[in-house]
Amino acid sequence: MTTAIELAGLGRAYGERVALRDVTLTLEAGRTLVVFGPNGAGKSTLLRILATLLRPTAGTVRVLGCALPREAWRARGRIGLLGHDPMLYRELSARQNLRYHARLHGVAPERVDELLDAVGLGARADDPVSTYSRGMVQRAAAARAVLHDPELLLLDEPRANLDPAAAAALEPLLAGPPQRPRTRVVTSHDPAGGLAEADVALGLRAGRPALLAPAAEVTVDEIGALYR
Amino acid sequence: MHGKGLRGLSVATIVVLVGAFAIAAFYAPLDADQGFRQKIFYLHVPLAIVSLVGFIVGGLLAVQHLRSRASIWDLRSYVAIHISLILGVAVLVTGAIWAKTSWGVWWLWDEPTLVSFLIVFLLYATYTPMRFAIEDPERQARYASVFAIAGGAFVPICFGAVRAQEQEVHPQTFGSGELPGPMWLTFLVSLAGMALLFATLYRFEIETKLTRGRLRALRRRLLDDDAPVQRRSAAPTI
Amino acid sequence: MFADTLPGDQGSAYVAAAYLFFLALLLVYLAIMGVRVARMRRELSELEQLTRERRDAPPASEQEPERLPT
Amino acid sequence: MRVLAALLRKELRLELRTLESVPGMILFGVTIFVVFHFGLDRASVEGDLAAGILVVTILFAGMLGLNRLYVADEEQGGFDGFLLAPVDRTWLFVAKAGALFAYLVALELVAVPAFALLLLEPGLGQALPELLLVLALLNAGFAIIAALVGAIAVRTRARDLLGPLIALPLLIPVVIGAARLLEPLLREGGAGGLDATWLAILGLYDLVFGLLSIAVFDPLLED
Repeated sequence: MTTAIELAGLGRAYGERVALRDVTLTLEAGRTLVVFGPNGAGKSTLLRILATLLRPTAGTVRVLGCALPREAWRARGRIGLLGHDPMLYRELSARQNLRYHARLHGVAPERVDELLDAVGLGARADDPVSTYSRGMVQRAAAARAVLHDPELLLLDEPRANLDPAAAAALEPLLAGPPQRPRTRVVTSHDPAGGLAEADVALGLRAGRPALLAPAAEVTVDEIGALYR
Repeated sequence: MHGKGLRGLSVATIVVLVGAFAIAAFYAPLDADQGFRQKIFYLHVPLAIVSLVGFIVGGLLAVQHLRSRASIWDLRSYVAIHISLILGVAVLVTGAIWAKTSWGVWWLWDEPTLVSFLIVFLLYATYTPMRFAIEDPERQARYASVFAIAGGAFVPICFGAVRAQEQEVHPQTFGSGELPGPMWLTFLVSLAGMALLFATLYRFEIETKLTRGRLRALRRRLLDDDAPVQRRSAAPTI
Repeated sequence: MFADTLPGDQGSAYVAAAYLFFLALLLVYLAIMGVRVARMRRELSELEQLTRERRDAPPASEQEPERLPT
Repeated sequence: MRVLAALLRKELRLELRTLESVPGMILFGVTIFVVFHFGLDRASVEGDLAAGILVVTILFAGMLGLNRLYVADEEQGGFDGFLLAPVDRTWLFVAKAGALFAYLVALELVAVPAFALLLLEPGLGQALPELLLVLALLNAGFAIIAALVGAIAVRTRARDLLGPLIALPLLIPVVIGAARLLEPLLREGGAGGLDATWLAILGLYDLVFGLLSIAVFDPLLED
């Protein structure tokens, strides 16, 4: 089994404010890492670094075998990010947005139509995104994130605006094909639900790792303690 | 506080600059048609040259910053531009005074060097507000470097374009062999003095900023104080 | 041609004004820098005072260097 | 090229949907002509005055485009979406400059005839090909500078102020060149020819700043 993510002493500071410090972990390909922690603990910063959008200010990062930020160009296009920001132009329709991303990634346009049906947006695909409900926006954003079938998928609270049925419907897309499951890094505020899907759990507190263990060895109470 | 050689540099600056002004006053011959008023030349032109070179140097230092991403280069670029801006104020004022003595008006649009300098100055006047308007220090450094590189390239282009437009009416075309030997010598000494002044102020400013950074780091360590300090200057923090 | 319109000694006043402006600008700059240096010196003595107080203070916990963030 | 086409298509589609830039630019441009009429108290202009008014109007109307150029990307995650794709970042600069060039052409399609109708004495017919060439060079220079400066300004507080403040000094050589080239074209009683020197200066400026912008654009996109 290959290593998908390798972090050693990773840190990120915004000037004098340190958002993340001393994160060291490895994640095997195909596994899911769930990151817990209160708001401002550095979860989103970690995801943005893994997505090559943010340069680390300390430590080393290897993602999909590429050292960041030097070899970021080799990792790009193999990583998908579903963040708080849907990264969709509000005035364009879901189909236009996805077609645009498909062209950037060199993906066939048929894949766009497939995905729109898969996330249940087929009927509304040609309406501007600004007319969508938040759940629909989130579904369109999820389709955007997996458009290029990324090996590594980074999900920032992916179920935030979804009802349980929609979340369940998205799950196979986000997990990837059963024979080749995606490597995933997911942030979560839901101790029980998060632990259930995790292989490895990471707890962050004020930018420092407070907990790092295989999910099987972590209890829900330990996660809850992070928020106290 | 006294960085290596800063004291020697300061002394050399004072000696050369005062010496330059002294020989400008007493040794350099009176200009045939400008008379005593031409003496502003030994102040205005070296100031302008040093200030413009400072802007260009700021651009080159910014290239280094984008290459290495080390914030010390951003600090150097910032300080070079900062000093050039201060000297630039003197360039514009002395230029206006010179225009007044030579042509009887405070400003002359036919004077290409003065006009180009004004354009360059207006551009760089936005450098500091731009830095202030960007919160994240790392991004601020990057954007400032892009600005400094574009500005540094713009300086010679602007002078070329404006000079091509206007008729040359500069009272002294130096370098064309018209300038008598003693005047030329005085000018060179003044230029050297001004360059030394720039170097001194540059070093002084850098040392101050670095010391301030170390002081702040010390304070943070001692007080375990993570609160960001309120920014009073647009200078990068090291 | 403009030169004739101005009396000679008025010209020297302008020259003096130019040099004086330059000098004044330099002095203002140095004064500002002086204020900054003075402020830094004040801060430094504050911190010195603080370290002295901490060294004299008995509680052991305050002296632990591990407590300081690295 | 595939990337450039995708970006340009997105850009123009977004503009067609929202109509945030071009109509405002056109209206502003035409209004400025009216303002000039009253400000100068002239029924008609020609020569250097006409050249100046035309260039300044295009410049100011273009500033509206500069201010809007990156706003949708900044506010709706467009930068991140683009950065995640395995493509050369320079294309974004080229696409933005291209889009702005198109907006300026749209502006001029209305504003230049309006100028001829409202203020210009000699009429446009006498040197139309030359006029189009100069306007193209002016647009290119503006689009290049604005695409660079806009990327800086959009990530600052007070972006609407900083963008024009930084861009205007950088554009002065373009203004000088375009105005000098337009002056003989708009002269009353027969147009003069184009001055080859000014043409070269303007073209060179566009080229140099185009290459320079491409060289320094990447660091503006990182977070």
